[in-house]
Amino acid sequence: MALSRRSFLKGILGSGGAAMVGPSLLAPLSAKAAEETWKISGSHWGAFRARIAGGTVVELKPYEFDQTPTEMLEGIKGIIYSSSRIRYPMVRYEWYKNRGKANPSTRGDNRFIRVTWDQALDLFYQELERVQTTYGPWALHAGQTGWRQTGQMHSCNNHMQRAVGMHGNYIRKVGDYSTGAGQTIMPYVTGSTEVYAQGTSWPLILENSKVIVLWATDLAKNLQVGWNCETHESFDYLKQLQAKVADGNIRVISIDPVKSKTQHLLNCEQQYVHPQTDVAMMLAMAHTLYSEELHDQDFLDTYTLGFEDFIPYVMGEGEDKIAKTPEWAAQICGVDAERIKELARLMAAERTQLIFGWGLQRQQHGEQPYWMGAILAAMLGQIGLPGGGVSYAHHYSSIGVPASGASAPGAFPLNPDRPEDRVHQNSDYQGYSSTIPVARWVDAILEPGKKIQYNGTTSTLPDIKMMVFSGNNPWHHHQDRNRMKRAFEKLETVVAIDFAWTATCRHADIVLPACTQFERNDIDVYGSYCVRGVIAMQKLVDPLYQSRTDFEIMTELCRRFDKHKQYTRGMDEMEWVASLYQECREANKDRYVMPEFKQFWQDGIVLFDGMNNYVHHAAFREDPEINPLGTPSGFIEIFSRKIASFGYDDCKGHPTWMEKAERSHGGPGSDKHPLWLQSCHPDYRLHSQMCESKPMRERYAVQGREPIYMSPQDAKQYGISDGDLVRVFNDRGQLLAGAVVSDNYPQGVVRIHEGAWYGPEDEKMGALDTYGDPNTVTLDLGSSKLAQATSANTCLVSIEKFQGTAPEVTAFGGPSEVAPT
Amino acid sequence: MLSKLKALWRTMTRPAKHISLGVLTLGGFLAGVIFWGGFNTALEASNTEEFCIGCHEMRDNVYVELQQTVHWSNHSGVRATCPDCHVPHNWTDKIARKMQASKELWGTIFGTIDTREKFLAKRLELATHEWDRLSANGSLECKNCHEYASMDWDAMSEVARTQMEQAAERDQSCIDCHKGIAHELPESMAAASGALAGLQRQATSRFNPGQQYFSIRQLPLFTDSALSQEAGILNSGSVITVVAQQGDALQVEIDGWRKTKGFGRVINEEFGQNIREVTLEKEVATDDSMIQGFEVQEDPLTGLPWQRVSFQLWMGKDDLVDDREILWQEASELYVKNCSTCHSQPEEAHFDTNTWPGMWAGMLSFVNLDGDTQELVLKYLQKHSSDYSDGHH
Amino acid sequence: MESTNPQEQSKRSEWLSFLIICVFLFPILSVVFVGGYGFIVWMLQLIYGPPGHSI
Amino acid sequence: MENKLEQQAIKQAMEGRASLYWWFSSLLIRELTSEQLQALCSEQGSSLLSQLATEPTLRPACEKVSNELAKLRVMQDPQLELAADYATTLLGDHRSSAPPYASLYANDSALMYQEPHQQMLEALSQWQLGITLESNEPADHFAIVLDLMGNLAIKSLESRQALTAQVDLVNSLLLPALKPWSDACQRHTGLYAALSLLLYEFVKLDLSLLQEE
Repeated sequence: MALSRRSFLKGILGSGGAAMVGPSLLAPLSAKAAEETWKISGSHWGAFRARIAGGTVVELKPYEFDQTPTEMLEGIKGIIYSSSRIRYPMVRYEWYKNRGKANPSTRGDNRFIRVTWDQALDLFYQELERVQTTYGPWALHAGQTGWRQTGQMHSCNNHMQRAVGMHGNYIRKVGDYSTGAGQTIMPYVTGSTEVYAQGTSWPLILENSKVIVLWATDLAKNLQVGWNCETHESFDYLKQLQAKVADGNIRVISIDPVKSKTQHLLNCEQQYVHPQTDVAMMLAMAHTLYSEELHDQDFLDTYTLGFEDFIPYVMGEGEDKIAKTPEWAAQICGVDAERIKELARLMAAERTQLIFGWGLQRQQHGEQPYWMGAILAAMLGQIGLPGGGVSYAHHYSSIGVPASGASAPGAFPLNPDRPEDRVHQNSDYQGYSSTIPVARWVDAILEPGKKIQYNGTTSTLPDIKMMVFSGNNPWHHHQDRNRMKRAFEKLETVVAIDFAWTATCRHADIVLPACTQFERNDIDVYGSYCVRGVIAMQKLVDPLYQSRTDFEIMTELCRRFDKHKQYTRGMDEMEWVASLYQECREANKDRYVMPEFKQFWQDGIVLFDGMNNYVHHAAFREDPEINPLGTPSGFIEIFSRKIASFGYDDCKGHPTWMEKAERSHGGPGSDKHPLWLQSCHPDYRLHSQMCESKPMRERYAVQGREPIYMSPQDAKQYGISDGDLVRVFNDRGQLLAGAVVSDNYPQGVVRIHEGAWYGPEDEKMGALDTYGDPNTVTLDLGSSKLAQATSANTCLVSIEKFQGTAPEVTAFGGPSEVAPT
Repeated sequence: MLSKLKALWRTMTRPAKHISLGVLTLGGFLAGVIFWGGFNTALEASNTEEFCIGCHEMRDNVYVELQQTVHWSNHSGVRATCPDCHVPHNWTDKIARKMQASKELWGTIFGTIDTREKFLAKRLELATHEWDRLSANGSLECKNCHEYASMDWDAMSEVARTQMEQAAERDQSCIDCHKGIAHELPESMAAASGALAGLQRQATSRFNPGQQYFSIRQLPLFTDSALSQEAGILNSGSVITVVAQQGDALQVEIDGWRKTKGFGRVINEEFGQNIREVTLEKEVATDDSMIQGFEVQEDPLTGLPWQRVSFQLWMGKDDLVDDREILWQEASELYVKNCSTCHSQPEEAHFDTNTWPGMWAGMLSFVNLDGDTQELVLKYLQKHSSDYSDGHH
Repeated sequence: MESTNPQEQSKRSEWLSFLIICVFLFPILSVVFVGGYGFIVWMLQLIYGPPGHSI
Repeated sequence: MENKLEQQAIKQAMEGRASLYWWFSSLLIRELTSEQLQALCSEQGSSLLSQLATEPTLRPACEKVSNELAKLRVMQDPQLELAADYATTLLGDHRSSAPPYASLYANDSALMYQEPHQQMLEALSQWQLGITLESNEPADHFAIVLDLMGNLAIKSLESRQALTAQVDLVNSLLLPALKPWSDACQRHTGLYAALSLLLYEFVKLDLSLLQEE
C-alpha cells in the first residue's frame, strides 16, 4: 500500500471529529432474504397485480378479469419511482422567515427548506389558527378538490376536508371543472345531473339502436380511466358495436370536428362541424323535424312542457325573427344544409341513441348544447325507450355496463361527525358566500367582494387569504395561468399536500409529502357504476422517503388541536379498511355472498356476477305521474320558466344560439388568432395524473414536450413539420409544444390535451411554458350566469415554429430558484 | 266426611285446649321458617338458567343465541344468565313476572312455539313484550350491572363515546339502542337497514287523536279499518294526523297538494313543492267521495295548476314517530355519512326543494341506501333546502 | 290400644288441625295470596303499562 | 518492528479514510446542525481543508469549499441560508436540482430505486448492515453508500474481502454516478456544489490509492 501518499489521511478529523460527523445511517442487521411476492391493487387505470422483489415494485400486469387493459398501467412504476416525488416536508424559505407577511410575489420563484414533519404540521396548524382568528372562515378556502388517487379509505379530499373542518369552517366549492355547465343545466331540463347518472345499458343499445350519434364524444379515449378502479368492460361492447357497424346493422355517426379515436376504432362515419357551433346545427335539425312534421307530438304533449314556447324561436317567430333553417345554420356550423336535413330525417326514421361527451359543455354557453340535445331527443320521442333518447355520460367510468346492483364500499367520512367537533364554531362569513362556483375562486382572490350571478342566486366572492390543496393540481386544471399567477401573489398562505412536485406545490408555502396510493392499504369498488366487485388495494411498498398517508398526516394535524380521536374514531388504517368492507358486506348480505374480511384481504378481490340492464328514463316514460323527473314540473322542460325567471342574458328560458367570445372559422377573434385550441381529456393520462411518469411520457412527448396535434394544411401554412417545436400563443400567454401532424385534424383546429404540467421558463408574468400546458393560453371565463363553469374550449391561438434554443423543461422539477437579489 | 270436616273446622276456630300457646306459636314459627325457606328455594330454583332451559323452547332458541354473544362469553368472565335480564329484581315485579310465566307454562303445554318456525313467527311479539318492559323501567336489569356513571369514556372508541355520552345525559334506556344484544333480532327488523332499524326502535306505540305523527318508512294506506283494501303508499318522513283508532288500525287524515295534470295520484306536502307525501292508487285518487278538493292555484315556475286536497285513510300502527326531529337527525347523519364519497357533498341548503330530487337521483348510484332510506333522506334534504333556510322556515 | 277418651280425641284433632294448618293450609294460602298479588300486579301492568323506574 | 509500524500506519490511514467518508456522508444526508456548521467554519474545518488541499487534485475543490465557507461566515443566518442551499441543490427533481441518488445517474429513465439501489441492498445484506429507519432513504443515496464505504474501510483492517468490496463499489456504482451528479450540482452556486466537487475528486483519488496497492 502506498503509504507515503496516504499519510495525509492520518488522523484527519483530529480529536474533535465527532462534531463534524453525524450519527451513523447504518446499523448491524442480520441478513434478511428479500422475498418476492405478488400483490393486487387497483387504480384509475384498472386493477393489476404487482410483483414486489427486494422491497420494490418490479413488474405490473393487468388483473385477469380486465380484457382491455390500458397501456397506462405501464406508467404506474413511473409514478412511484418518479424523481418528481416530494421526499420531505418543505417550506418556502421566504415564507418560513416571514410567515403570512412574506412577500407573495416571490411565490413560485423562491427557495424551499426542508423541515421536520412536526415543524411542518405546527406551521400548518398555526396558519389555520391565525387565519380563523384574525379573519374568519371566509378567508380560508379548503374546498378546491379534484380527482385524487383511488381508494375509499385514503381519499385525500375527504381527509383534508375532515381535518380542516374539525378546526373550523371554510369556503367550499360547488360543481367541478369536468361537467360544471352540464350538471347545472340538466336538473332543470331532465331532472338530474345526467353527467353522473347511470345510462342505458350497452346490450340494449346494441340490440335496439339503429342509429347512434356520438356527439363530440370519444369513448375509446375516455373509457380507459375511471373515477374508481376501472374494469374496462365497456370496451367489450365497443367491440360488438364495431362488428355491428361493419355488418351494417347499426349506423354510427360521429359529429366532431376531429376524427376521434372511437371513430377509428368503430370505423364509423364522421360529420364535421365547426367548433363551438353545435347548437346552431341542432336548432336547424329541430327546424327540419318540425317543419317536416317528423317530431313526435304525442310525446311532447305527454312528457314535456314548454315546446310551444320554444318552437317559435326555431321557426323565426321569436324575438330575433330569425328562422333557424338548415341554410341559416350552414353558414355558422359549416355543415351543408341538405346534410343537416338528412341527419334529422335519419334520426326521426330510426331508433336513435344520442350520446354526448363533456367537452361540448366546457365552453362559453356550454349549457346550451346539452339542453338542445335533450330537446332534439324529446322531439324524436324516444326518451325512455331502449336504444333511444339521449345520454351525456357513456364515455365515463363504465356507465352503460350492466350493473351488479351490489352496494359499493363507503368512504372515509368527509365531514366531522358532529358540528361540536369543530374547534372554531365561527360560521360568520361576513356577507361573503360560503360556497362558490368551482371555477370562480381565482376571480374571488383577484376581486374579493364582487357579486356574481350563479344559478338563480347572487354569490359574493370571499376575500381568500389562505388555501389548502390536497391531491389537487389547479395549476393544471384552472384556465389562464398568468391571471392565476397574479391571483396567487395575493394569497398569504398556500398549503399543498401531494406526492409529486406539481406546479401547485411549487406555488405553495407549505408542501407536505403524501405517499402514493401504492404505499398504503385501501379498498375500492371495482367498476364505479357497474360495481363489478370490491377490490383490496394491498400496499405494495412502504411509504417512500418521509412521505406519509393522508390519514396519518391529518391525524397528526388534528392532534395539534386535540381532535385526533374524533378524527380517527379510534381506528387505525386497517381497522378502517376492514370496517368499510364490513359495512359493504352487511349491505350486500341479501344479494351477494362476500367472505369475511380476512379472507377477502387474502383473496384480494370479490366479484359480483349480476348484470342488470337499465333503460334511462324508462320509469318516467312508463308513468310520468308516479315517476316524475326531478325538474320543477316533473316533466322534461323544453322551456324552463324557472331559468327564464332568473333573467340571464346568457342563459334564457330555452336553448338559444349565442356567439362566443372567441370562435374560429370566421368567428370573433379569428382574424387575430385563427386556430381553435381544443384541450380535451388526454389519451394517455388521467387529467394531469401520470404526466410526471417519464416512461409513459416518452411514448407520446415530442422533443420532451406535450404534443400539439394539427392538420397537414395548418402545418404547411405555418411551416411546421411533424416533430418540430411549436410556440403556441395568444394575448394571454405562450407555450412550447411538439408538433404532431395528422389527418385526423381539420384546418383551423389544434389540440393539446389538458393535464400537461405547467413549467414556465422563468417566473415572469407571461413567461413561456416549457412543457405545453394548454391552460397557459385558455380563457378564464364563466360559461354563463347560470353555471359559471369553465369555458376552456372557448380559446383561439396562433402558432409558429419555435426558433432558437429550446429552454429546458421545468415542469417536473422541484421548486426553482431565481438568483437572490 | 262432611262431619269430619266440620269437626276440623270447629277445632280450628276454637282456642286450643290441649296445646299450649307457647307450643302453638313455636310450631307456627317453625313451620313459617320452614315454609319461607322452602318458598324462597322454590322461587330461586325457578330463577335459574337450568330451570329456564328446562323447556326446549328456551333451550333450542334463545339460549343457543345467547351463547353467541358477549353476555355469554367475554374476557372478563362475567356471564349473564336468563333471570339476570328477564326477571325483575324488585320483589313485587318479580312475583308478577312469575305469575306472568303461567302463560309460558300454557304455551309449553299446548306447544304454541314448539317448532323453530312457530317461534320465529312469534318472535317479534315476544320480543316486543320484553322491550316494552325494559323501556318502561329504564332497562333496570341492564343497569344492575352496567352503570353510566361507571363507564370509562376514554376507553371507548370515538363513535361509542359520542353515542354513550348522549345516552347518559338523558339516562336513556339501554334497550333503546341495544336491541338484539343477547338474542337475534326478529326477522322483519333485521331486514331493515341499520339506519331504519334504529328509528323503528323509537317508534311510538301510543296514539292520541288529533295529534300528528310521522312515518319512518314507506307505509301502506288502506280504505278500510280492516286494512284490506290498499289505497296508496305513505312516503317516508311524511306527516299524518290521527283521527281515530280501531284495534290495530289508525284512521288518519292527510292534507296536501297535487298537480291537476294526470290523475292526481301524487300528493305533495306543500304548494309548488315536489315533496311527496302520498302516492295514491288511481281509483282512490280519482274518487271524489274520498278526496276532498279545495282551491286551485297555478305554480308560476311551471305553469301547472295545483289543488289543495284532504282525505282520510286507514293504516297500521307500526313505524310512526311523534317527533319529526328524530327522523331529521337520523337522515342528516345518513346524508353526512353516506354521501361524502363523490366529487363533493352539497350542503342541504345549496339546492332548492324542487332541485333536490334530481340531484339526489344522480347521487344514489354511489350510496348504500335502501328505498325507504333514500326517500327519508331526500325528504330531509328537501325540507332543509334553500327554500327552508335563510329565515324562510 | 284405641283411645276413646273424648279428651284424648279432641287433643288429637287439635294436633291434627294444627298440623294441617301449619303444613298445608297456611302455606297454600300464602302461595295463593302471593300468587294472587302477583297476578293482580300483572293485570294492573296490562292496564297501566309495564312498571317504570322504581327509584 | 517495521511490520508493526506499517500496520499502525495502515490502521491510521484506514481510520482516516473512514472518517472522511463518514464526514461526507453526514454532509449529504441532512442539513448541517449549528454544531456541525460551527465545527466546519472553525479552525478545525480549516485545518481539515488545508490538509486535504495538500493533494494537488483536491486543491481546487478545497479552495472552492473554503470560499463558500467564507461567504457563509458573513451571512446573517448562515444555518438557514445553508439549509435553503441544501434544499435547492439536493432536494429537488433531477432536472432542476441534483438529488444524491445513484439511480438517477445510472441510466436515462430518471427513475429512483433502480439497479444501484438493488446493488446496494445486496452489499448491505452481505455485510449484515441495514439502513436506520429515521432516514428511510433508498440505499443508493450517496450518504448511505459513503457510510458503507466508511464501514468497509474499518472492516478492511481485518478482511481482505472488505478491501476489494470498496474497489468494486467505487468502480461500479459510486464514481460513475458522482461525476454527473457533481456536474448537475454545478448548476447551482454554494457550499454543496463545492462539496460535490470535492467529494468526486476525493473518491477518484481514493480509488487510485486503493488500486495502487
